[in-house]
Amino acid sequence: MTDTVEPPVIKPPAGEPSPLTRKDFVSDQEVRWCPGCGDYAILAQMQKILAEIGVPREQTVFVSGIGCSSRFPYYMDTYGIHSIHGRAPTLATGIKAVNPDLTVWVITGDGDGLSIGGNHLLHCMRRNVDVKVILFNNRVYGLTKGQYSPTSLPGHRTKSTPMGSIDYPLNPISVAIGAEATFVARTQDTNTKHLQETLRRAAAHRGTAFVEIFQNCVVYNPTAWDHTTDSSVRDDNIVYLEEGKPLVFGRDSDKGIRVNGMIPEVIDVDSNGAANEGLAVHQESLDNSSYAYMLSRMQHPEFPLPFGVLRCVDRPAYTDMLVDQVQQSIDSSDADLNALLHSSDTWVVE
Amino acid sequence: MTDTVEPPVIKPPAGEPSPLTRKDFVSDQEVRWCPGCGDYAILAQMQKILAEIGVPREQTVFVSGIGCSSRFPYYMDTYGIHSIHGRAPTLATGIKAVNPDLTVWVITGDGDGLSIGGNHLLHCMRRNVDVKVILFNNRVYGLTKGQYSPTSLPGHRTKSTPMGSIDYPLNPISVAIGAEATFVARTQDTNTKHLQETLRRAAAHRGTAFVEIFQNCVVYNPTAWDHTTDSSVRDDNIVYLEEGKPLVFGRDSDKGIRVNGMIPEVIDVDSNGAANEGLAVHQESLDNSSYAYMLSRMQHPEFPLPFGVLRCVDRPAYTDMLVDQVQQSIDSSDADLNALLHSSDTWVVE
Amino acid sequence: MAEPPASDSSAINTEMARLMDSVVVRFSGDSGDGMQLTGDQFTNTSAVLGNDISTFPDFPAEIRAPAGTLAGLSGFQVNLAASDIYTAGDAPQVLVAMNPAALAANLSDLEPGGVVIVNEDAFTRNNLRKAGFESSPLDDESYLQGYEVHRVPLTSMTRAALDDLDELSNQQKDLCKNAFALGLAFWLFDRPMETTLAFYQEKFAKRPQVVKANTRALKAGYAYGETTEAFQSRMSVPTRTDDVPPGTYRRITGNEAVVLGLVTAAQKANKTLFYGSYPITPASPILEGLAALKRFDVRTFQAEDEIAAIGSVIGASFAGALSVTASSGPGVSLKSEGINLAIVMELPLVVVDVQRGGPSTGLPTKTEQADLLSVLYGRNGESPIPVIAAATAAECFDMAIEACRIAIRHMTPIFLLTDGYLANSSEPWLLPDLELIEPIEVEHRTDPNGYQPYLRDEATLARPWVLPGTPGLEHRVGGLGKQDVTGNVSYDPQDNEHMIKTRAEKVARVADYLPPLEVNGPDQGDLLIIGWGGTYGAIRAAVEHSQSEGRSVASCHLRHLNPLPKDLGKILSRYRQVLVPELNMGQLSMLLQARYPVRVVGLNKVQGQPFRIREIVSKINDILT
Amino acid sequence: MAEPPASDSSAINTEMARLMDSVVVRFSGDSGDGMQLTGDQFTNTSAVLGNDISTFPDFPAEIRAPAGTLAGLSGFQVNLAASDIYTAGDAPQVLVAMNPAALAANLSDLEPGGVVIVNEDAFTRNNLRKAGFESSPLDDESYLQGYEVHRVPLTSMTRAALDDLDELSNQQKDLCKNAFALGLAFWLFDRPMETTLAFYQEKFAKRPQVVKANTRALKAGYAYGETTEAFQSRMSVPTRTDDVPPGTYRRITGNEAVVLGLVTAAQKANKTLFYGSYPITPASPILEGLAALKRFDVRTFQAEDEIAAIGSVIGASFAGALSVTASSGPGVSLKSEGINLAIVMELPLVVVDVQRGGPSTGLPTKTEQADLLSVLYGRNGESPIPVIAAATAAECFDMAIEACRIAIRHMTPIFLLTDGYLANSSEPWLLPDLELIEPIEVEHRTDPNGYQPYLRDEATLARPWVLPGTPGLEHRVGGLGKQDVTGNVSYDPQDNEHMIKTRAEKVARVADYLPPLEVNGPDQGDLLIIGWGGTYGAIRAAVEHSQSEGRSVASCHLRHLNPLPKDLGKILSRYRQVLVPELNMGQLSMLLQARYPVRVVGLNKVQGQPFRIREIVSKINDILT
Ligand SMILES: Cc1ncc(C[n+]2csc(CCOP(=O)(O)OP(=O)(O)O)c2C)c(N)n1
Ligand SMILES: Cc1ncc(C[n+]2csc(CCOP(=O)(O)OP(=O)(O)O)c2C)c(N)n1
Ligand code: SF4
Ligand code: SF4
Ligand SMILES: [Mg+2]
Ligand SMILES: [Mg+2]
Repeated sequence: MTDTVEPPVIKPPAGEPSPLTRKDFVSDQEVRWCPGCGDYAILAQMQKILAEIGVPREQTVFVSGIGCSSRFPYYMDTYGIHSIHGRAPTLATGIKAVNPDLTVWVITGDGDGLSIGGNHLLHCMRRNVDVKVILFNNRVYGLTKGQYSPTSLPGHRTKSTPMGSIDYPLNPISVAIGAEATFVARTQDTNTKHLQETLRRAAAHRGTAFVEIFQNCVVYNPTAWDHTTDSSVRDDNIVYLEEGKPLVFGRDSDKGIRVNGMIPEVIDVDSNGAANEGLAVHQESLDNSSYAYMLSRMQHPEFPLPFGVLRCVDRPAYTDMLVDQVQQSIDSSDADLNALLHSSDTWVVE
Repeated sequence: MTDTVEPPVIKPPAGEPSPLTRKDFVSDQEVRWCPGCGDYAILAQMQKILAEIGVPREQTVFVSGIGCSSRFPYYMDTYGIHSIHGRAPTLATGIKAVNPDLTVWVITGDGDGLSIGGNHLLHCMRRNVDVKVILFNNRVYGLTKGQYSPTSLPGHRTKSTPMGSIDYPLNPISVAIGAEATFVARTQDTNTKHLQETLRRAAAHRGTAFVEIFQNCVVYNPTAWDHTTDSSVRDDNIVYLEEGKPLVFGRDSDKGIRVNGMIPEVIDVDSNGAANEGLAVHQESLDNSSYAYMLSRMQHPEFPLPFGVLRCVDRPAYTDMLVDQVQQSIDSSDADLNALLHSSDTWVVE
Repeated sequence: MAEPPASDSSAINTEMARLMDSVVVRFSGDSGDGMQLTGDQFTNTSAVLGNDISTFPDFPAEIRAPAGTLAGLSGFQVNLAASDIYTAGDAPQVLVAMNPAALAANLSDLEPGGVVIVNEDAFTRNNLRKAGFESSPLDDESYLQGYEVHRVPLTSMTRAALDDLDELSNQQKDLCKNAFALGLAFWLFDRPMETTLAFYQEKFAKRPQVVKANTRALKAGYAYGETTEAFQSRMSVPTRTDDVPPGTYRRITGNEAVVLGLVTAAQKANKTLFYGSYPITPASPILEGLAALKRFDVRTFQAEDEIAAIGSVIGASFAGALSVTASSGPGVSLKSEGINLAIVMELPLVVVDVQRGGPSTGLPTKTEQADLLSVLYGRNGESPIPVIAAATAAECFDMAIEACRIAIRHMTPIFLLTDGYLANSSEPWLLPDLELIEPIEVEHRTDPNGYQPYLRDEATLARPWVLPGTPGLEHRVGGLGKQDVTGNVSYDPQDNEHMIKTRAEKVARVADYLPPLEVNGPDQGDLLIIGWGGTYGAIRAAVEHSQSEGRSVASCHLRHLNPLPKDLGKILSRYRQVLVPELNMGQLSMLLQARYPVRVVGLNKVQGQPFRIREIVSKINDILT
Repeated sequence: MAEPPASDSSAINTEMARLMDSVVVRFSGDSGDGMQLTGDQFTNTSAVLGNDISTFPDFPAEIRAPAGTLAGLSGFQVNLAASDIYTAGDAPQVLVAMNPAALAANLSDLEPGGVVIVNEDAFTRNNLRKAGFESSPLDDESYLQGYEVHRVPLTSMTRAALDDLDELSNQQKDLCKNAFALGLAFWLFDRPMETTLAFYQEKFAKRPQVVKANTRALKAGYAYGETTEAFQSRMSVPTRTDDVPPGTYRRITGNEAVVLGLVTAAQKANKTLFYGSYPITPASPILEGLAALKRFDVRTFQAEDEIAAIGSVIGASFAGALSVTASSGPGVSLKSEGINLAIVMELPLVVVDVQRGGPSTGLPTKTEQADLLSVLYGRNGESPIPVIAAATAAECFDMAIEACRIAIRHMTPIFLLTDGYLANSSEPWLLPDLELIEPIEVEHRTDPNGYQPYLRDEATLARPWVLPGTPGLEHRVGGLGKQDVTGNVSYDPQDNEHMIKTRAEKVARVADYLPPLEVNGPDQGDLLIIGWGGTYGAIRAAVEHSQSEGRSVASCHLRHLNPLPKDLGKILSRYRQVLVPELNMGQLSMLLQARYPVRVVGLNKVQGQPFRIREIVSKINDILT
């Protein structure tokens, strides 16, 4: 990253320095992804930031579905469930409803989370269940050996699309915003610092934090993210979002995004990149999600891809409200089981 | 509708006058909704516009899931399937893939289509399967007697939410736009002409046409749409979308929508309502869906609700492309079954 | 019935009445006519008075099908008795028919000589047509022959009674005609009106006009009975004199009993109750019932579908709650993949299947017992799971507790089967002494020393239930093949076979904890009837009837379907023949034949309706002659 | 084996070899080592040469688990024979082990005295550690005692052979070591290299350097065998001399055969083939195979999940296509609600269940037969469905056609069961004469006169299959209870029972169309073995072995599991004992016991692996002595 645009450093939540190290989060299971798989990098950074944040291991639960990415929980020395295909958000909801003090992470793939599991993800986000959903997007089904996925590009030839895919892909970020998500971010497996900071931000959000990670499946879709990883082009293809800062990008920070009507356009900016008129200024916490949605529509190659936190707003988490209603009931009424049984016309036989 | 804003009349597709009448589409089954249910009005208008459009009855298939609304196909004298809860779009996809000449309508409810069936709807829309999806939104589960639904408002007390709902509702239009739908519209059961025109427009779209109909469940949620039906307030609560026309509304057409940044705002407009500076002008066919998304975020009571076609763009329908690929293969290669069986190393035993 | 009516023409089948020592009344009318409420009040009053009671409501699948049609009928049958009864009765002796459709649909069920009360006002041309009559059956002697028919102008008399209540519209007044009918019924059966009057006060507390209207209509109906000479006699079912266990009673439906049983189990286990479910008929009332009990730390989650429901319940169980889901046929199918995960994760949870008429969407509001094989075998791979079933509405309380107890003790998901009949019908329930219900022991290991996720209890083979949040016991579980003890993923052939056998053995050992089976009747003999689930009442009544006729018949009712009780084989071997009545095509029959060296005769019915006692009696007669 | 090796120390178990008239070779190495390709080439060459062959590949569940580990091993076993064989062999006589993990995992499977060829270069400290060795087993006499071990420096010799190919990196060169190993195997078994050389030419047509490298490595391996004196003898399996039906043969796996069978059925029915499915191991290759056959009007749809897949197939069937879906365990569970709808809609469609190790996610790449009860009963309500199962990889072709034929003739969904073993293993297939396959008759009613959606064919009880688009035949169908003939929604008790019985009878009548069962062995006797599905080969081989030892044993293999063939009961009654070997805990056993007056002995195995012949032989011996 030295000779390129430095991704913005997002501040970790304040707190004591953590006594934990990355190793504390490494389980005793042998990691079994293909050599070179992007999953390794994500695993390492997750272990690292969790240690830094310092949430105790025992307070942390990783829940996944099925897919290469979904093996993730086995490698984390926390509580974990490797569940069934697409259903991780539902288990996570149950866990949080029972114990809202736990920090729950959902690990999913583009197939697990958007194909079979799309509906659960949608409802998890709209309810704003307090879980962090990390979607490993490699635009392919890895575990089942290379069929196309809901994020595969049109024309993509795979085992199940020998003449090229005719499915129009989902944009995970647009879906999340359309589903009322309160926290939506994007980052990349090998963009180490940015990945770390994004995970930190997700960890700090109370509510569903949805993070799309561009992840490299070296076996079945190795070129999917060349435009955001190849050092000769990536700076022209990524715009890093920073709260309150204009949307400026390019190797020499010489391009920016202006919004015309509702339509974004790329413009040249002043070499110092600072106070250019008309440049969009990033605001992640707008109540109205239209701006975040517009950002999500910036797609390669017409636009740089927004990296970072597109949206972060406060809304009470479903699971917290659930527990609140229960607590309110407990506090305001007398839970007398015997009285409950008698709460209907009764008669006595002597 | 006489003393109020006339909803714009959308032109039906050109064609011969149809020899069919509404009665041709009435089946011999007794209609079994509650007296006063909004479903009756939708049924009547559907039968009417189909007769007018003149698609032959035998070329028409209605597919539904389960719910009060999903009884619809029984009452249409066309081909029909009353399938299982939430799955109608999947059956519709199979039908169209086999016979793209059929006109296929999916009838669904807010529970059927957005709760259990959310994922199928999502994938149907992103693929742009050539079906018309009519979602009867009554913000409640009718058939199962009154539990809340994914579109019920926060705080809504129902049998399953005695302390009020804590689920944040889905906005069906936002979901559709986030799921890459090519045609998205909204109308109301009792807004007869507008309903007709909207159904016509949907019928004319090649690809997934998604129509949300505000529908009155007189038994379990009778006040849900008072703000858009009560003649004393409805004109302040609806903005009718007309292609190329500014967004003006109000009983006296004295209010309009201006977009500031990405955020809409209500402004007063000149009494003749015509050429006010800064008023948003409706464009349904913008390639970028951000404008349509912004419209979908206009919610009661801050904003008038957009009625009409929010978005209508061309994109090849999945089912047409599927059949194209097959046809291309048939045309360009020799389908010799015997050669296929032999397409591997063979040896001969004599 | 204690006092048979005097005249011949009104001769309610006294033989049957004496036999069952009871009267069966059916109310039938439009869904909007308030028949369920009417039936409920009539039943409550009788129950409080000291009759044994049993009810059977029968709803249409539509919310409100068009008024006046057969499809729109809603029925409520109640059986009142001076001694133990087991069902809502085979055939009513009294029918209250609010319109022509109600008459058309129910007359043929009536006992010969039975009493019919019709709302004469509803016999309009329009209504007659909707019910399929060309002309009024009231004018057709042959149609009504053999019954004692009372034509009562219910609507107009109600209106007349409420004439001066100006604040109410005619439509609102007409709604009170069920109160009039109820008043008449109270008179006819010599029942006091107090319970119902109090009910009106409470239910319509905020609308005094409505209280007034209903009160007046009720009393007018009663007065009508008293003043008119139309009725040849009143009927009186004496209060119970048989050996009724002393204590406080209430009426309860199966769904209500499940709700109370689950809450009780959670309290007995000292646990949060998590209930994740998706609405479906006839299971939704469990969700609705529990949603109102948050004060007992009950957390209900209306999921987006049944798959999410079972997923949430697995998560909740992992997190340490007593976790339950319920559904009916189509929804239960959707849960199978999740249940299999729970089986392999070896987590405790309860799945209630309120069986309804199938297959597919089937008959959503009707009853059936055809999910037995599906819950036993409807999952990929070898995946044994305990299955228990409640025999009566009130027993749903005990069986809900039993399900929770087994789930936790054996660390396993479990099915509790009820059905549409049990769910909605009601019977008296002797309120239990809560002190006497044993606590449900729960142990959450906290000691990291030597901990392994699949270390097993010697007796039950249960693995430890560890709560996330416990330091040092972090572990991962999932659905892949695994090694015992460590729980590590393993594709080793021996590990796989060992785990499959171990899980099977774990479930088999549930049988170590079962009480001996009870046989109702002779210890050995000509015929043994094996039943399960909601057919208990009909079987029991039929068997007692046959026994009273001197037949060598016994019955034995299974609450535990998997594993089967250990003593079942021996019991089966002591009778010359075995009959298995089921509301399916022979599912338990198949299981018994596969497992025991016995050929069984099935009595099978799939009509969406419970057995009638006489159907079983007649089958017994067939077999034994 | 024709020529047993001369020396004692290399004594391949000649008794076994004679018995099976075959040699079993296993290749094992890292997933990245190209073992499947090596095995394929070895097999093809032998098949083309005229051996009978049978293969069994064994993959890891991970895509590419870390190199050198046990988890990362990929194996390929082939059985070559001079006469009919039925399985890939119980135990290899020759093992090619590309690294220490391969040796560790496979050595114990080897026949005593078997030949081991190891890649000596791979026995590095690092690899040894990954395989769990403290020191090299090659230096441990006791570890390898009883085997003929050849330490071949495969990697370095391959590098040496490719030394001057400058355009290739060392890494690329190392990938050719499987070609070297294959060359050595060709020499050892006296096989020609032509087939493989031609394969390299074709496969790497665009990369001549790679062709060159592989060609050289292959030849170098062959030359190594010829020049070194390390091998005591070559082995030669003569070409088949037994009665092989004449014709053209190819190798085929079960999944390939399903693909070809479905396409053939569609052509024979003159129909579009619609295939809607969601990827899952081991069923995905069916989707991939069909996706490449669009030229036959095959329309494949990769759905968003299995529920969407079955939904799409129901829609496609309604619209008139021959409609098929396939999945494995977890995915099949998800289809149950949809299948029930198809049962009630009475539409033809085929569901292929490629069974894998369960329950839950289980052992995705391994085989099992434990879905039988689940496909029979895993739906709410009474919902009978025909179930058939293929016995061998090649037979999957015929059974796919049979499934389509039954579905269409009887207007019903149907299950075709295969399994992970059949799906991936291969055997020779005598290519059928397409002319001799009977057309599948399809009738689509177009006459509106007297049309009713549930009018039934007298013989089969099938309802008419009407295509939307047909004027005058518009109709509505769904999952609610219905009336026969009209298909109108009905909650009538009698209608409901009638429909349930009618659908059951319709499925039962499939048995009217089944050929008589074949019994392999004496017409009556001491023991009958009943098998079903992919265990055919092992059972057949075991029975023939036992027969050759003079035992009174016969076998009978069921292709039709529901309905069961009518003659099965009679056949069962003619033997003193019945043995049912299954890769489950006794599912068919249970069905037979429930249905016939017979007690059966089960031989059950749930290890993710097929039966070995000797396991069955030894069970036969147990029973008969
Ligand atoms: C019910 C069910 N259907 C299908 C499968 C097979 N399956 C496992 S993972 C997977 C897709 C994986 O894709 P993705 O989520 O993108 O994860 P990746 O492997 O790419 O990380 C599929 C189809 C399954 N395990 N369960
Ligand atoms: C698998 C399954 N789960 C649940 C049900 C029960 N069910 C039927 S309709 C319905 C919801 C209906 O709500 P909606 O779609 O909004 O339709 P409405 O009745 O309001 O028109 C539910 C939960 C079912 N039939 N099948
Ligand atoms: S197949 Fe792709 S996603 Fe899966 S482990 Fe290998 S590289 Fe990673
Ligand atoms: S319950 Fe509501 S939605 Fe259903 S038919 Fe009645 S009014 Fe209509
Ligand atoms: Mg992926
Ligand atoms: Mg609704």
